[in-house]
Amino acid sequence: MSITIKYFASLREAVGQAEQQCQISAVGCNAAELWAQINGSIALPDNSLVAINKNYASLDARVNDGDEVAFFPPVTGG
Amino acid sequence: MSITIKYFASLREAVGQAEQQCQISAVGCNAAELWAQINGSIALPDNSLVAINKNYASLDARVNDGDEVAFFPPVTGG
Amino acid sequence: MPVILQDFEFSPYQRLQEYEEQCCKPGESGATVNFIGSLRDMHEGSPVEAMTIECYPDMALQEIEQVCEESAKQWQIHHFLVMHRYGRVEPGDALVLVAIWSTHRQQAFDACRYIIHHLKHKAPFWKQEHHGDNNRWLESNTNDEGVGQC
Amino acid sequence: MPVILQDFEFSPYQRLQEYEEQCCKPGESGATVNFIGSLRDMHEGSPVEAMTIECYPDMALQEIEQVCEESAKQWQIHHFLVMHRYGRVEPGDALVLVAIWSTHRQQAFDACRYIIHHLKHKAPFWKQEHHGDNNRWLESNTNDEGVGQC
Repeated sequence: MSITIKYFASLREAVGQAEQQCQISAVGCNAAELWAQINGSIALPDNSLVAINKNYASLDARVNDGDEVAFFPPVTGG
Repeated sequence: MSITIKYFASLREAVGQAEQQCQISAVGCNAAELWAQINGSIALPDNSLVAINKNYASLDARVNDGDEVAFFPPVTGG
Repeated sequence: MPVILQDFEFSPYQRLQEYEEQCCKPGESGATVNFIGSLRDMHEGSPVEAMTIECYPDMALQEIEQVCEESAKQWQIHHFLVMHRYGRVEPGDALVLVAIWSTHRQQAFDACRYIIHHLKHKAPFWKQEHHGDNNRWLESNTNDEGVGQC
Repeated sequence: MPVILQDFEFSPYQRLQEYEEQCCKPGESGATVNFIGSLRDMHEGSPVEAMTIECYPDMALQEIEQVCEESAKQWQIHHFLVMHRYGRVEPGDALVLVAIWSTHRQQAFDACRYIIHHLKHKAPFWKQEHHGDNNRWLESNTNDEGVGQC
């Protein structure tokens, strides 16, 4: 399946890119597994947040074909 | 002693003037007695407020020579 | 700490901008909270054509300054600006402006609420509504917004 | 209910005045409360030269709109205006504006506090401070103002 992954702030810097398209074969893959498959060598910090299709999701939320999955550190706006 | 009396809002209308100078002879006169001496025929409404020299005071606060005494209804600013 | 009473119209946003440009050091305050109270065209279900605000000017100034000083003891405030109209006002006119510049937002919100609450209960102003030939003194604003909640 | 994200400077007072002139009916709202958050030139005792605010624009817009909708269920609000900067900002620049027009002041204060509090905790923005060659991502703003107090 085809997934768009976005990275922001310190996670964008850690990964070295802001966005990538990827094809993954796993059926029933969740967000944590997606990170591990794509960025296996980089540990996802404990306080990281995930959004799937622009809504907050948990790390064990299932990722589906066509989803936009974003990984980012705690937000500091306002 | 010489006293300046000020009236505001509905009390100004009830009394028919905004300010008056008066000479009273009473020693140890308080604000309620001052009103009664000057405006004996007009009852001072229960919720009326008094300021002596621009500071809130109670009706039994003593009035001294040279004081500015103001009578007014509850405030409705802001 | 300016407190300004005036009997002519003012534009709150223009005054805020002017005050900030003239008196505030850029980068000093992280949080600004403003309250603007305006005359509504309805009150308790009746239309309001205009209003006259009477005031005891010297005492009003003194009471508002005292409320501001009390707030400055409780919260870290860099700047205040308080303005209050008196005289005849029309619906839509700004009646009162309370602006606070502070480092943090909780402080700015708390101080702004405190000042407008205590100003309403202490400062000697009286409002008379006009509607046609009918002139009505407002009797109290204590029930208006919940006493004790500032 | 406009929510505006922009990567260039804005004058909060000018925007408020324009919004009010164009969108608000004079005499409708008795109470306006505005919060303006600006970049300070110091943070935790260290000078700040500039900051870059990164954002996830579509999600930020959606999260802020949702916070505004939640506030509109709790309080009677006539109008909102929320603006948030992103990109490079300098000390003194306005970063965020939350403006509420309501009938009563408690409602306006409560809604304004609610929106800025939840915006800070939910909207996907990230701040990086610049000082000389040093760039530092802020790690959290949850301890900044007391969580749970909105």
